[in-house]
Amino acid sequence: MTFVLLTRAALRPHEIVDTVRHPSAGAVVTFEGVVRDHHEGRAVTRLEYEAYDSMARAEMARIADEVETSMVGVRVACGHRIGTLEVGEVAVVCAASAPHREEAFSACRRLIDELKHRVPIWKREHGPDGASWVGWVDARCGHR
Amino acid sequence: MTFVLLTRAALRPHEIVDTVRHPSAGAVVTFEGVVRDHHEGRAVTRLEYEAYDSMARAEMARIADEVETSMVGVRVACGHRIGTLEVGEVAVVCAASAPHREEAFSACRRLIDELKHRVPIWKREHGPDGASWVGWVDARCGHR
Amino acid sequence: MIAVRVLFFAALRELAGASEQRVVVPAGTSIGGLRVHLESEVPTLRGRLGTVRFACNEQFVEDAIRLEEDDVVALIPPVGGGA
Amino acid sequence: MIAVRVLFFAALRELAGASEQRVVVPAGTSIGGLRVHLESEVPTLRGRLGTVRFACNEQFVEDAIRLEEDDVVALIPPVGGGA
Repeated sequence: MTFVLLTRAALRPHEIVDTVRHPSAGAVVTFEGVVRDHHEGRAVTRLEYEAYDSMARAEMARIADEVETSMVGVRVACGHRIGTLEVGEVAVVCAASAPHREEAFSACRRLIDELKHRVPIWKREHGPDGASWVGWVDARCGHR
Repeated sequence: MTFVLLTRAALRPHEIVDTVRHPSAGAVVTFEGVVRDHHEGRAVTRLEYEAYDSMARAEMARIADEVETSMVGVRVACGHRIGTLEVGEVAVVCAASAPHREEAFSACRRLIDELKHRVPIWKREHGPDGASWVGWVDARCGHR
Repeated sequence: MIAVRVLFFAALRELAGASEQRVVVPAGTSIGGLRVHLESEVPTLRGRLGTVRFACNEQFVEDAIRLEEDDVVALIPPVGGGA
Repeated sequence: MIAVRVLFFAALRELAGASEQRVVVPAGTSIGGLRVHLESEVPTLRGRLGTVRFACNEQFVEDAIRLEEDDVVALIPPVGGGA
């Protein structure tokens, strides 16, 4: 059973990473997605995350199971924070362990790529010009 | 100036990772190399690391500078422990931050690949059958 | 006729002015049929569901899947997890 | 003649029975020349330097580089950093 976390509290990366450690794991790779001060050329002051909680947890667990099932000896875990996050705060943590680094890097990369594509979490970006949902083309703006 | 550490004390991964964080870094990737309980089919009970200290530090710094110079917006740091390590203990930590995950993964991967190839650190593997220097073909054993 | 719960999130929640709505459609209606129904019956969603994926009972589903009574259907606008 | 410090690590340190040795070679001797010298003059190193890289003053160097007085030359057997 993989460790999956969706929370409004600050993520503690090491708690997520520790769940993938075991005596045969020689490589542990961690990805942290952190709120940064810009996005596509615009300044960002904070991000507001909203989730379809129950499905987000289910989808994170399905992704984790898929990665573990397809890669022998790999263990993964992930956590995502929701609510309002300031620049520098950690929004997502993905961790993968494996006997060797090749698989650990590859598993961690798959985890975050799938998570960003499939997990029902949305973010509203706040900047000097107001707020907008990332990825959503507002009809008032036309296609950008 | 990149953060580089060679120490006999237990590595604290978060201290190394924290040195690469900054407001424009949306992605932080960390690699930890951990002593595992086996190597090429043999049981391992502990590893003993020896370094050419001054050159190891210099080479780690050169590698870090090369990665940062060749990848815009990337910051890296690394630490290596020497001395005797038990199974489960962290031997090396490489961290990389970048605006986006692609570069952070790639920088972290380059860092550990170059480190394993170039930094003058050696390990002696201890197992049920005795001890041997990893990578060194002992004349008494012939080529294996 | 069958009734399903439809959930709206993020930009769609704001457009629809609600986070959920009970929708009654003919038995045998597919997810694709519901998509057409919502675009025609909910004025604020008109022309807005092109990039929206549908989930049924917490799993992404294809347009061909048929709805059943009390299904929970979520409209999933482009997701933005991570940083 | 010039004198250089030669450092031995790991398996080579054990083979040589010392962690360092002062070696005197003709002026103009290259790293490659030192390699030949060590293999012929230090019986325990005979035939053992094939996989060994040389560093001079804490940087890896090619065999063609010429030594200077007081250079610190390290024999670097296959490295094994990481786990």
